[in-house]
Amino acid sequence: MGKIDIKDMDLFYGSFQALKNVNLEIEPNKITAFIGPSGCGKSTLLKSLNRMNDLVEGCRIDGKILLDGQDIYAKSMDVNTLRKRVGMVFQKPNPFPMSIYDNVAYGPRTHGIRSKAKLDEIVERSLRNAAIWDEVKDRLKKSALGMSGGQQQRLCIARALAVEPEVLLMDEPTSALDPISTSKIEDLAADLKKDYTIVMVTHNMQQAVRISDNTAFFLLGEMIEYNNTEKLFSIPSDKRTEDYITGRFG
Amino acid sequence: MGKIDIKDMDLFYGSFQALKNVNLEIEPNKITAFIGPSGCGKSTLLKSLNRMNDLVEGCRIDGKILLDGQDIYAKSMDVNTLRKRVGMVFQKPNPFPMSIYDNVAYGPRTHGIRSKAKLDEIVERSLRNAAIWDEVKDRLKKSALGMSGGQQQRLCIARALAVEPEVLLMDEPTSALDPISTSKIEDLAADLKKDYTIVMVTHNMQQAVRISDNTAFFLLGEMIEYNNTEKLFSIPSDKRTEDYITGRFG
Amino acid sequence: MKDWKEKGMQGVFFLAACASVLAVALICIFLFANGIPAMSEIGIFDFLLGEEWRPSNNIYGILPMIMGSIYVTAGAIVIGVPIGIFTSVFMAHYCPKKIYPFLKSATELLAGIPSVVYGFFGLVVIVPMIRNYTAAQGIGGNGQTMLTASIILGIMILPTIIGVTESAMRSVPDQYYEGSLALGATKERTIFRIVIPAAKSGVIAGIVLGIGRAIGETMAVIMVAGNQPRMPQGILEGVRTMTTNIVMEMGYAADLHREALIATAVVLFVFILIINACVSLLNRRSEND
Amino acid sequence: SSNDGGSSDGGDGGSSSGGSINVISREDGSGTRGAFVELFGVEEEVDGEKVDNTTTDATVTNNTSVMLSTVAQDPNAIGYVSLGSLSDDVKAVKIDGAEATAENIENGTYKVSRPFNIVTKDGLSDVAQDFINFIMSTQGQEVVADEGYIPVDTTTEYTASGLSGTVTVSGSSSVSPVMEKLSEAYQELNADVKVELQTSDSTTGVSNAVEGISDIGMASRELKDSETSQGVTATVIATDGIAVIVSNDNSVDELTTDQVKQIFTGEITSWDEVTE
Amino acid sequence: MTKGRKIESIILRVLIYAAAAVTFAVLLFLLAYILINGVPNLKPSLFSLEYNTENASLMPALINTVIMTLLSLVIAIPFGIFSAIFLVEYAKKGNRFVGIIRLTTETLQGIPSIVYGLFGMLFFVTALGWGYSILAGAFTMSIMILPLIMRTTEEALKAVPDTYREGSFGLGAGKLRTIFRIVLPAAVPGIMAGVILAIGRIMGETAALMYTAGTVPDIAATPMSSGRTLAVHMYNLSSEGLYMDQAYATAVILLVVVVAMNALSAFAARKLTKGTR
Ligand SMILES: Nc1ncnc2c1ncn2[C@@H]1O[C@H](COP(=O)(O)OP(=O)(O)OP(=O)(O)O)[C@@H](O)[C@H]1O
Ligand SMILES: Nc1ncnc2c1ncn2[C@@H]1O[C@H](COP(=O)(O)OP(=O)(O)OP(=O)(O)O)[C@@H](O)[C@H]1O
Ligand SMILES: [Mg+2]
Ligand SMILES: [Mg+2]
Repeated sequence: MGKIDIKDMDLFYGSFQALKNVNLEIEPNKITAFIGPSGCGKSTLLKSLNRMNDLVEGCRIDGKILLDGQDIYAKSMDVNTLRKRVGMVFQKPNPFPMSIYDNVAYGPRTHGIRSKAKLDEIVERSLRNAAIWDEVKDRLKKSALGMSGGQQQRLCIARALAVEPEVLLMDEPTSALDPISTSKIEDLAADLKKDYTIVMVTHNMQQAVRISDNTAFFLLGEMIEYNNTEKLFSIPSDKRTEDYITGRFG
Repeated sequence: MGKIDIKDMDLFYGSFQALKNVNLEIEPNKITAFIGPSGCGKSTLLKSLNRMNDLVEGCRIDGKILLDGQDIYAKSMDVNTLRKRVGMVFQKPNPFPMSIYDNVAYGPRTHGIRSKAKLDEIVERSLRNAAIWDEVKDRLKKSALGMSGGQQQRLCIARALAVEPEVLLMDEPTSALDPISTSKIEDLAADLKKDYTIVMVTHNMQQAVRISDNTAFFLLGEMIEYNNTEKLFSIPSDKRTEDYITGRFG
Repeated sequence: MKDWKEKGMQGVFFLAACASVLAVALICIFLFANGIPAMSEIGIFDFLLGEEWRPSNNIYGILPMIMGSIYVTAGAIVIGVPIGIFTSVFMAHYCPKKIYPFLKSATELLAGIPSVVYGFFGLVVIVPMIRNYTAAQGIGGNGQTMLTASIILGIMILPTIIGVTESAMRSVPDQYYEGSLALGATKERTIFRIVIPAAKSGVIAGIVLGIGRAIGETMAVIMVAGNQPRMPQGILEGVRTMTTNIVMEMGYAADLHREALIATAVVLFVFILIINACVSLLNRRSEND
Repeated sequence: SSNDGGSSDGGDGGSSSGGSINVISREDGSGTRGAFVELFGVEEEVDGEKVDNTTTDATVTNNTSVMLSTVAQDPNAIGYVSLGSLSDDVKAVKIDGAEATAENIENGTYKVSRPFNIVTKDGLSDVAQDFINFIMSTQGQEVVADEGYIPVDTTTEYTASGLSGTVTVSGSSSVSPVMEKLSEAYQELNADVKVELQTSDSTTGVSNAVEGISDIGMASRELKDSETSQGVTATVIATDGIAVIVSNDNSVDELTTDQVKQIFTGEITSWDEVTE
Repeated sequence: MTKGRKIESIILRVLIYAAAAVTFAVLLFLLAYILINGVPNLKPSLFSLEYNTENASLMPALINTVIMTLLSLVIAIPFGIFSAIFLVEYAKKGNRFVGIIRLTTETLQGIPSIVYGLFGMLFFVTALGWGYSILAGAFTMSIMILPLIMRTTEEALKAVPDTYREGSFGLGAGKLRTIFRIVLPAAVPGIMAGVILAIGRIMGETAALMYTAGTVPDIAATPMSSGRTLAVHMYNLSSEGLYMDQAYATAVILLVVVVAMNALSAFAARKLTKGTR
């Protein structure tokens, strides 16, 4: 059993089927990469892991997704608790329009932490874990919107870490960033997998090769291949995977 | 002399220098690709080729850009005529909120063509050239917004072709599209270079390899390397180019 | 517990949203309850189509006022809408950044000036101008005319039209603007062929708000329109509108006269409903194609 | 006042009186108009019904200051205002040779006047009654006279009663200026009484008195039968003259009652017809 | 580019600048007119706390205006914001009820103020028996400005990027918390713009207030007492032609107050959104 088990999952946006019979086990404390051409359903699958798809009107899911064996779409599952356990970082850095400190403290406050000392500690630890503490420690009270894109993205990671999730979902976290910020975030991800299970969507196959342990390749809503990253890239078992990773399309 | 000659060009957004001493000759009837990591100035350079940067407040240009030997930033150059000669297709398909026919006819009408017969002919020819005629010929009077992304992008290309430009600038024209639409547009571009000079920004190195004749690699506002595409990708002369095309960053 | 709060607040939001429905219902009930009996007593056709208004003789025909309102409002639109739209084009696309905040708050200020001030302004500045003109034309009259009222109203609806139209134009995606320029279209053509059509629903909303304001304005019109209770005779003659009819006589009216005035308000109200209905029909149609 | 901006730029022929007459009237139902049309015979009885024959071409205003500034600006205009509102910006014409002054109204040579009424119901509070006593006393009527209105005959002296409380007064905006003065004079003598004054219109004044919303209503017209039948009584507290006014630039100084009538019924439409 | 196009462009440009010139010239003219007639008449006696016929003081009316404005806003803002929240954040697309609410707000927005005045008189003053009172006036005003606040808030909420909402939900925050902590604060500038417009409408309103709040020229001691606002004050001063000078002076003060209120709202918006820029 993986950290997350996806079983026979179909997903519909209205009448359009965006995911077709997906089966996948995500291993704990590993980085799992989702790759595939645009529109193949990577983001859709990622979002259904913490039920962000609930927000989309007309989105319907069949099949099961289990987190530590618990069905996350079960009645008994509180969606806010789920999202606390399964954090998310988005493609475009989306810090809130408030101070850096408040951004990071927002999550803990949401979950009932009030004590100033405790919050201070969480904020510092999260920012340290996201490898951005040194850059911002002197301007915690400044607006987060004044930071560079790379810093904003690491802030968003810190913000996600602050609620102490078990799983971290990242949707193309570096696609809007410059190379230096990108490599910082890659290092960070490699570092974080000690404590977290990470699922990352990426457009950049080199990135998948560099940092992920397992890779799933999607095409038109289907999961074509799922394997150890090294294997998938060296000896793809499906012709379509091969075509994709050798750049024949996408 | 190329179709477009860029000479010692610097470009500033306010006090930020986005392009540094760029020198480049764009050959006629070839596809020239601009590649490089995000924020390196590809779009900026592209836009300055038809003076779309004029819209940006505080944007300043030093150096020269010559179109067929004429300085496009000279007083005597009418910016509207320039943009008629140097057409542009944007990253996100941006058809106007009107019918397909009116979208394509908009440019010719702008340039004074009134005759219905003439317009009909131009619309049909442009849509044919953009390889979309068969898909839309029965619904020319329908709104363009009801089409798929790939169709919209080809419509935008048709719209650009309708004013009979000499140069066609494309800023990541396929990045918002699915693989099938992408390959259609790539075929189209390869086809169009018979009659037009094409400059294309792309994030996708495979795409550059597939369709471009020459490639320019940019990094942090500098043009690092410019060469025949095959040469640039097989034996890059600069270490940074090599790092980039082998996916070490970006 | 948390769930309760969420559900409870959702209920609160819903109830708040009902407030406007309740308000409209109350307004309907109270106006109609007071106005309809009068209408039936006078006779609905005598009331709506009667060309004579002589309350002291129990003759209550409001056709002159209905026509007056329509003419004056149409005049205000003819004057105010083009100026308003062109000005909002200026605000959205031509205004230098440095003076924009000043001009913006200036237009807001224009909305805050009370109608009475507009009325006096019209009386002292525009009325003599019109009077001199009509005198030169040999028409006579004292300058309190349909035209005067239309000009004042045209000015008064400017801030509404400018505000709404400008923001509608600003919300048109830049891509449209860029797309058109990239085809070699001039800025003006881009604005009038692409931006304004794309902002159409917003522009129409602005105009409708302006119409509403013009048709409902009272205090300024009453000072400059002449207020003759007879069928409108031309743009250089005075008129009386429905609103001025109400304010003018509410003070002294009693009994049926008073109810007839409330009935006039009912007619005014129905007018607004009709305008709104037309616009939503129009919008629905344009959304459909 | 200050807005005489248009007075210099007259119509055709500037200050001449040769143009067509621009008639300005008050709104139907207003006390001023009611008195005016009655006194000048603009109103006629037809089949037992009174018909107001004011020409429909007349500009109508409900506002004294609009009346004043319109007439002031326009050499061809003619209108009428309450004597108390007369200002130097306009000229009051003599009617049948009599000037519009309080004395002439009192001695009967100037006949155009109307009553100012207060309206009360039975069971008036002591303070309200005391205030009315003051109004009807010599002191009160002195205030009335000072304001340019014609007082009613009275000989009773008012002495402060030492009462306290609030008196609410509401109604006609024509009466309200003099009522304001009266209440100030009264409150000077009775520091503990507060007089609250609502300015609106005669009808509201009467209905407020009927419904007991205010102690005293003000009306610048006679009460209607439907109103008196609701159990209120009216008391005249002053008489107001009505002045026929023209622009200072108008050469006409004097008109007859009949001319005024014909002008306002639309039979005379040009100044030429009244100047020979 | 053809000559015809060029001429078309030039004509349009001329029209644009001409229209703007007309608009701002009129505005300037109006301001000058008010200031020239009003400023010389500004006397200290206009600002005494007690109104009497000698001083024609505007101070009570000024204070009433502030009370009236605040009271109306206090009533209208929660309703306006909450309904906008309902429409934007809760109502499903194509909901029948949303259509009804849209329709009613549009209707409310179009109702002439004189009709509001009559309604207020029939309902609040007479039917509810409040008499002429600040409260009746404020309720009437708040119905009048409700659609304004609703609309602007709705637009402001829609303009808040969904990425903020996603970010907050992604951290396990509930809908309420997301709305009150993230979405609303980000929408404050837009809401403030609506409030400014609403303030302008209240301050400039005459017809609707005459029939609801009455015309007593004294400071309203309680919400149930009658009191005139500055605009009504001005109308009253001018209507008998006796106090024209004071009326113009009042207009000046009215302008100053409108400007001050606008500035205050803008300042408040900046304060509230501090840290976002
Ligand atoms: N809210 C939605 N409603 C309807 N269809 C949607 C919605 N979101 C996504 N889709 C469709 O579902 C499919 C998968 O979308 P998704 O965003 O998951 O693709 P992706 O693999 O993440 O692509 P990209 O690499 O461009 O981010 C696409 O065809 C898309 O058009
Ligand atoms: N309007 C602008 N004002 C100020 N700076 C700008 C503006 N547009 C772009 N820049 C800056 O100029 C640099 C180059 O931007 P540009 O958009 O040309 O990059 P790019 O290579 O096209 O990137 P991408 O691949 O993300 O599209 C960036 O640092 C960007 O932040
Ligand atoms: Mg995606
Ligand atoms: Mg770019």
